[in-house]
Amino acid sequence: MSMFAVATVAVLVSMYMALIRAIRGPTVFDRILAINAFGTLTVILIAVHGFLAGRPEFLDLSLVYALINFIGTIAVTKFVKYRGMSDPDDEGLRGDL
Amino acid sequence: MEDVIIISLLLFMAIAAISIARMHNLFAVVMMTGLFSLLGAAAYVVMDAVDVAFTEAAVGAGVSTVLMLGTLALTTSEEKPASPKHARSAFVLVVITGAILVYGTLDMPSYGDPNAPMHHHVANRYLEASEKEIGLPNVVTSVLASYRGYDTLGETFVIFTAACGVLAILGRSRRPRRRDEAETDNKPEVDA
Amino acid sequence: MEMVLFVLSWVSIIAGGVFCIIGAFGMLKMPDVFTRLHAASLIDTLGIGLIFLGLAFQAGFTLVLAKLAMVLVFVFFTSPTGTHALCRAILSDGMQPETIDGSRAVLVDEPETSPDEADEAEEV
Amino acid sequence: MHGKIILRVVSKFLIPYILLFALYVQWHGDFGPGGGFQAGVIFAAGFVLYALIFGVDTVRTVVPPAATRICLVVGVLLYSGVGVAGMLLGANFLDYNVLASTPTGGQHIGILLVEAGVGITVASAMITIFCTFAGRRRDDGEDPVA
Repeated sequence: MSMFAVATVAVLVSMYMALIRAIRGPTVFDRILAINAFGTLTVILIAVHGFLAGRPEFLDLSLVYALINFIGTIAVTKFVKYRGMSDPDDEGLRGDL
Repeated sequence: MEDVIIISLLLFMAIAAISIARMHNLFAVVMMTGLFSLLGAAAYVVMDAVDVAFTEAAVGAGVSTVLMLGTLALTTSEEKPASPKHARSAFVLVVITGAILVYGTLDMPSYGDPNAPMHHHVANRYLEASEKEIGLPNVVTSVLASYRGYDTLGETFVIFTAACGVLAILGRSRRPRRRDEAETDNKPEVDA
Repeated sequence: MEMVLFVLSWVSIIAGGVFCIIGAFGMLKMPDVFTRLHAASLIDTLGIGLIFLGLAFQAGFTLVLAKLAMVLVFVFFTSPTGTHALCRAILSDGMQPETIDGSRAVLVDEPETSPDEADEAEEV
Repeated sequence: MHGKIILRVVSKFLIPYILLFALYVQWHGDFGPGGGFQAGVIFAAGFVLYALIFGVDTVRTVVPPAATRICLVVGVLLYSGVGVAGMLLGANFLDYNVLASTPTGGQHIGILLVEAGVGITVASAMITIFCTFAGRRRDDGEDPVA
């Protein structure tokens, strides 16, 4: 069993636990948190799978995942906090995350 | 090892899908849909469909989640309670439809079958001739942009039409914004 | 040299995997949001960091190494930022961390939430 | 200004690299995974991030509504224009072989232009759709905190 296989199993087990937390909730913040962690675990899984399959060139995908994960977290947080995305935050503290 | 990854990812997808069906808060549903897309994209990577995974990650998990959140911001984020009257008949209907669909898949070639019709139609010609006809290392790009150029042109027009539709429906505010009413009086063009 | 790299990557990857599992387990079992946030940050920092370090030992000096470094730098900046944004959203929603003696945590620069904003937050 | 500084600094630092990465995906699509569609979405994602942190109105000053609408059309016209150019040079619609002296050279130019058209259309469509949705206020509820 190679080291990549060990890492894959560890990541899959962690993904399962994160998924359960995302489903169970109870607050909306728990879900955001779990999905953010799930995204990071997916980034790891893709990188490790590249090495496992012997073709590690496809790490561009990991970068896209990390990027999408970040934007998604910010969007969801902003939505939860302000119930919308339209408010500019030039004045006062509205729109501040 | 690949099988272990694929099977776990599909299992996670099934768990996520069932939980989506049982949720009533649409906001949570949007987030779980994003997670589902992320899992799907990971499964595409494991199956070596890197370009598809790229699109699925960027569009399915990223932009569509953000756009759905934008929609929720304009409407409501709580599902209306379904009437329990038709629950049983609906369940029977769903089971029958599902059984028919599963029956339909029995005729399909099994996963990774080298004798599947897909591998004997035009794919071989593309794979063999692409290098000297097009001269690009990535065959997906040469099929997408050159051999199947018409299809991609159609897809571009679909996106163009979608943007036009959104602009036609939402592009102009029905009423001017309260905050900058004074400004909008001077400028007729409001947003988008 | 080969042997050293091999052992180093084994150690890093095992440690990273262990941190991933600890983080996910903590996220599942911890009692409230703030402690779960703390556990989840373990995955974003030590988990991904150590696993990518182990992969980097295997990659050698190639383009793959550069890409690994880029992903790591990106996650290094975005993950704490996301956690920070999330934590401020939780605090402004009115949730308080549990403390041992039951006292409320003192928040230095949190703006006052206006009443109708608090009402809206409860709907979520 | 306290508090909001972290997100602003980090996003200001990241957005140029996101756009650069989108261009890499666009022009590297011939050799690795990627292409116009993915690049357009990532490019738009950079603007979406900017809109989320600095407000939709700020994005609208950077990319005015007219600009995205024009780009939307330019992308589609660029794609169809490559096809028509092939026709004018005596080949079929969307046949790139005649665009340069050698068939593979023509294919290379054709694919590059076509991917650029797709990328421009997708990026401007995504920015348009996002700004239209997010720039609108809820109709039924009150304006949250004037």
